[in-house]
Amino acid sequence: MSHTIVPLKTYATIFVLLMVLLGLTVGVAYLDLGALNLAAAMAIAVAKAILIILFFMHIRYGRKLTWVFAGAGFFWLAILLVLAMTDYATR
Amino acid sequence: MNFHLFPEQASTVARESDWMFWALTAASLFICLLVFLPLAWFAIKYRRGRKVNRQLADVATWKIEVTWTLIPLVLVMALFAWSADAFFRMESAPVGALEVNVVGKQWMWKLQHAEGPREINELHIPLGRPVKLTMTSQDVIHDFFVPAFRMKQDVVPGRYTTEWFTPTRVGRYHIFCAQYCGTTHSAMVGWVHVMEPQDYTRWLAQGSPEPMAAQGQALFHSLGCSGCHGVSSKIHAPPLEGLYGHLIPLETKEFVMADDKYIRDSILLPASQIAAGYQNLMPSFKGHISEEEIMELIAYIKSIANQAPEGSAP
Amino acid sequence: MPEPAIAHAHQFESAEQQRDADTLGMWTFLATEVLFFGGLIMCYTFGRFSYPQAFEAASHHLYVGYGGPNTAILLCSSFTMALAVRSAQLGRRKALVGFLIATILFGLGFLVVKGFEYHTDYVEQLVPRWRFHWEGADAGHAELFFWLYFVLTGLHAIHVTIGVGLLTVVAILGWRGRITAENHMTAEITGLYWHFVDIVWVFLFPLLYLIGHR
Amino acid sequence: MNNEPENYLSEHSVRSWLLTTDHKRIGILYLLSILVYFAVAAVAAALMRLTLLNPTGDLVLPETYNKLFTLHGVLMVWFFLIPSIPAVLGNFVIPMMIGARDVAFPKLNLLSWYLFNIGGLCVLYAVVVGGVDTGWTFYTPYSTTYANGHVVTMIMGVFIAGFGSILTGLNFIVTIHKMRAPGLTWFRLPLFIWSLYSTSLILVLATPVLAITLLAIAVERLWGVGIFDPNLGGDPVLFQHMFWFYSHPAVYIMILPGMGVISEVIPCFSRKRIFGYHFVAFSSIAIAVVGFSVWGHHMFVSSQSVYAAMVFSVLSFIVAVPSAIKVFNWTATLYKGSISYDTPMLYAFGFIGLFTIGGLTGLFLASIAVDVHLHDTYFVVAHFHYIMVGGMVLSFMGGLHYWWPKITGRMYPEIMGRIAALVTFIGFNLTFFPQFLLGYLGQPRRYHAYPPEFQVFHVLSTAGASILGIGYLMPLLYFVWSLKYGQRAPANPWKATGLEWQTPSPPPSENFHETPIVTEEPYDYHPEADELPPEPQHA
Repeated sequence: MSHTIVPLKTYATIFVLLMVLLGLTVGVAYLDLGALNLAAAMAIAVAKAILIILFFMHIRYGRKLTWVFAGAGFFWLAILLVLAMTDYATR
Repeated sequence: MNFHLFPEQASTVARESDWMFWALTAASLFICLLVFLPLAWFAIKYRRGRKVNRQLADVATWKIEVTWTLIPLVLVMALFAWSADAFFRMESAPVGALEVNVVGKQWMWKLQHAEGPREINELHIPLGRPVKLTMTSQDVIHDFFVPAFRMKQDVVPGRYTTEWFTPTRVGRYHIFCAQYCGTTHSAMVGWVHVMEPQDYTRWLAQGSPEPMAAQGQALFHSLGCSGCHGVSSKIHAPPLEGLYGHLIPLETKEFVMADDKYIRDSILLPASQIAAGYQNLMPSFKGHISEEEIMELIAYIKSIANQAPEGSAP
Repeated sequence: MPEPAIAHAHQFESAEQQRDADTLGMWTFLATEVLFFGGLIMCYTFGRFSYPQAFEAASHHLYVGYGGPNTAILLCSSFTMALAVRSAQLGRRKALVGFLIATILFGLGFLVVKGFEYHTDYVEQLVPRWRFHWEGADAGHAELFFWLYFVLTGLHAIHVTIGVGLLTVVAILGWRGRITAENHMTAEITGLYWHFVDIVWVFLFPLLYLIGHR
Repeated sequence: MNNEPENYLSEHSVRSWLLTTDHKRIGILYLLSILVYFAVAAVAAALMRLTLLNPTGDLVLPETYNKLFTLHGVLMVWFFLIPSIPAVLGNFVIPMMIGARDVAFPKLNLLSWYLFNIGGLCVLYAVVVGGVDTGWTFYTPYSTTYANGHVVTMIMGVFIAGFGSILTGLNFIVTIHKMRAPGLTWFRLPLFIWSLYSTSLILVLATPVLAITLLAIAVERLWGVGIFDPNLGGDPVLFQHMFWFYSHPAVYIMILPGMGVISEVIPCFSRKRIFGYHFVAFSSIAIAVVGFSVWGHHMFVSSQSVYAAMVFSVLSFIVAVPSAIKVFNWTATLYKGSISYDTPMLYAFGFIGLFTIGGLTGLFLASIAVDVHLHDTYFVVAHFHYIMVGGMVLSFMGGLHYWWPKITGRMYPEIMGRIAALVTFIGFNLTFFPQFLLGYLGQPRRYHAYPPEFQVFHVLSTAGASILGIGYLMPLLYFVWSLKYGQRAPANPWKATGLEWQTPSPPPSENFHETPIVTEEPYDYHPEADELPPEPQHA
């Protein structure tokens, strides 16, 4: 694990971005976009999660192995959701 | 005590299923030999202390590995294609099948023929005619299993599942509940009686009850359904003639197929799918109506599927 | 748990190996946590897919006025947590403790808001089976939504509570000077956990609060 | 054990055992605890087999029978098979195989053992106060609404033990990544490590879904409302999806470690480098990953959609391929080897035979059209016992014999070992082969009474079970005997190549007097020369 010390400015920028995204997700929820509402909400949530993981959790400065482990949980969750929904979507 | 080594084969599906079973058995035996013969041969020939040549020739290992990766892969894909094809055919019931409704409860089977007769833990059917079971459970999950027909299907509460077969041999065959359902799961068994068609007709005539649709019609009136859904009703409720088997527009601008499940849900959870142009007025009949009664109502609504709604279009 | 002044535990060859192992261990644990919440997300996906109207109608009864500020609170806590870890890396003891206390306060703030929200839910009769009254259509499926809401947010609140406990321990260790620039893994690892709890909420907020407003 | 050089067994106090963080001692603690659970579950099995001697099942009441198979399933799956090789042999051997002093998190390791036993005691408590009759699968809505008994207590037991297995998996993953000796690259690792790494992935990624699913059941049972309840529009089949998302990969938790043991034993007793190292290694990973997407084959008749069934069927067929690759490679390893028939090798032969049959019958169940008939019959019971008992138990016994000299510093009596291996093999086949026929005839599982025409097969099966019982009892007796009377074991009685054999038996507390450096690929055996392989260089 490298000892990168992240500059304050980076943290502050990320924090501001996160708050903007929070505002955005609430705003979008009040527009009628049909099926896109869910997609937009999830896209923003994923963006927020990625910002937190990359910068606050230092993945960006860590080893490749940590990238794999951070992704593994989400990948396996996707297996569960996709295959189970294959059943419900084709009944 | 009649001893069998293999199960009786008494339906069209059983033939196909057995074909595959024995083909798989042959393939398995072949692979077993492919593994066990060399295994035994090496184990004997190269046992410790024996003077044999143990110098390995230089071979490309990866070629061997790829060979015995690809051959099994092709083999299993072929098996998949075969079984998937067979399964599709096993799933789709032929039209004109004899209809029987099944309700599973701890620990008995309650059956009712579309022609009317009710049975418990017994099912009388004629030889050579496809039979379609529409099944549900009033408590836990059960499974209607007839080994001689090679057919089984879970019977799930809150949902209709179907299963069909065409008997090919006269006789008496076991019905088992195959999904563990509690204390006397092993007593939730019964018999299928496959009869000559003329015997079946005679059996049907014995009780001469009304067909299910007629019983459903009686219920339709006694439960008060006709008060709102009837032609002369003052309350604005959708007419049910010509409904079954059609796509129904919903308030949410979606469409839903008016099948058994839709009708069942509309009786028990009327608020969940409101037909377009109507209000949510209908009370839920949950707790006031049995699974059998719902099935009779469905049979009635099915029987009026070809009538035109009488001038009361919304 | 914290290692005293010695550089590394006996099973490791070096402090660096230990740091690597600790980090990887935490990430593995977080992968587990993703699937732990993932099971409930599976239930939610099923419910949302099967009964979209009922879920949207039910979601409408939750207050963005509670959920929104609470998301902001957790994002702030993540920010102060990141700053706390940075202070630890730089060996700034007072800043570390200060930021940790800020994070703890944000965490407690989240729980307090959540408590008020649960109270409101109770008053408005939205607690399945125990105190549930539904005026609109399709009460059964709305009840399922609230069941999921309580299980998901309850489980999350338990995680927040555990996080606050861990942070308190780290703050005490920091105060006693046990966390230094060379030996700051305790802060770093706890930080990973805290950020994860934040990420869970980042997904829960739109899924639970924001689906019924269009 | 006096007058011996310091080793990990030197300290004798109870406290030194209960508070130990030594991976070797924790392995032994696990061995003792799983033996207890195994014994209870085996008694349950024996009572079931005795009941089934008679078509009317007069020996016990139906509800007792149902409680017996629930107890048998829960204990065997979660408290014997899943911890057997990973937590006993894995704990003992992994750090030594990779040249480490301990696992990465020794305290967590001890915590796992305590969680495991707290869970086990919950389960036993639930049994003592009245029992549970849901089956180990806890299908809804039976488990949530209709079952009587202490379902929640038993679920909590499994839930708590689940965290024990998550922590074990986590520990192994980090240990294998971060604690390897200098020079020990991934492709110099013994295949046992590869298989346990794959197992740990499953433990870590699947167990949490089981935990949350069981929690949802407990909440639904206590609260009276939940997502699996059809009365509210919930779906009992959703439970099956979530349950099998864990429980199918769990089958691989129960077989991958066994494959690892076999991959150690076969090269050693045929004095030959394993054939196709990379293929065997990657097939473990492939099984772990693809194994996550085949769970729906438990649900072909559950009212799952036809299309989902197709997807799960094709994936189930594919997952058979990596297992086949392993079997072919083991067989090829024997070619031009110098094969001896020591007890571990006999178990390995038995494993290959039974696992092959178990695997091939799996193809029957992956073929949807045939599975419709065979599902939930004794065919399935026979199939998974061929994998679980024929595969996992035999490889566990093989591994236990193989590493027994290292663990205890004593040799077991070889002749007795060979006889026991043979008795187990015969007893096993007599017990479970008739069940294939029974299943094809249509005998459903979990039946307390059955039609009289099936009796012949049940009698055969029960007779086999009594032989199998002897096969299990013999090792128990001679292992205990060997602790006092067995020959003292040298450091490397099998002339094996792994690092664990380069340290005294029993090993010192820190495993190695000096950290080994690895410069060779594993399995450096030479069939032409029956001699000790070259010592690895030391730092």
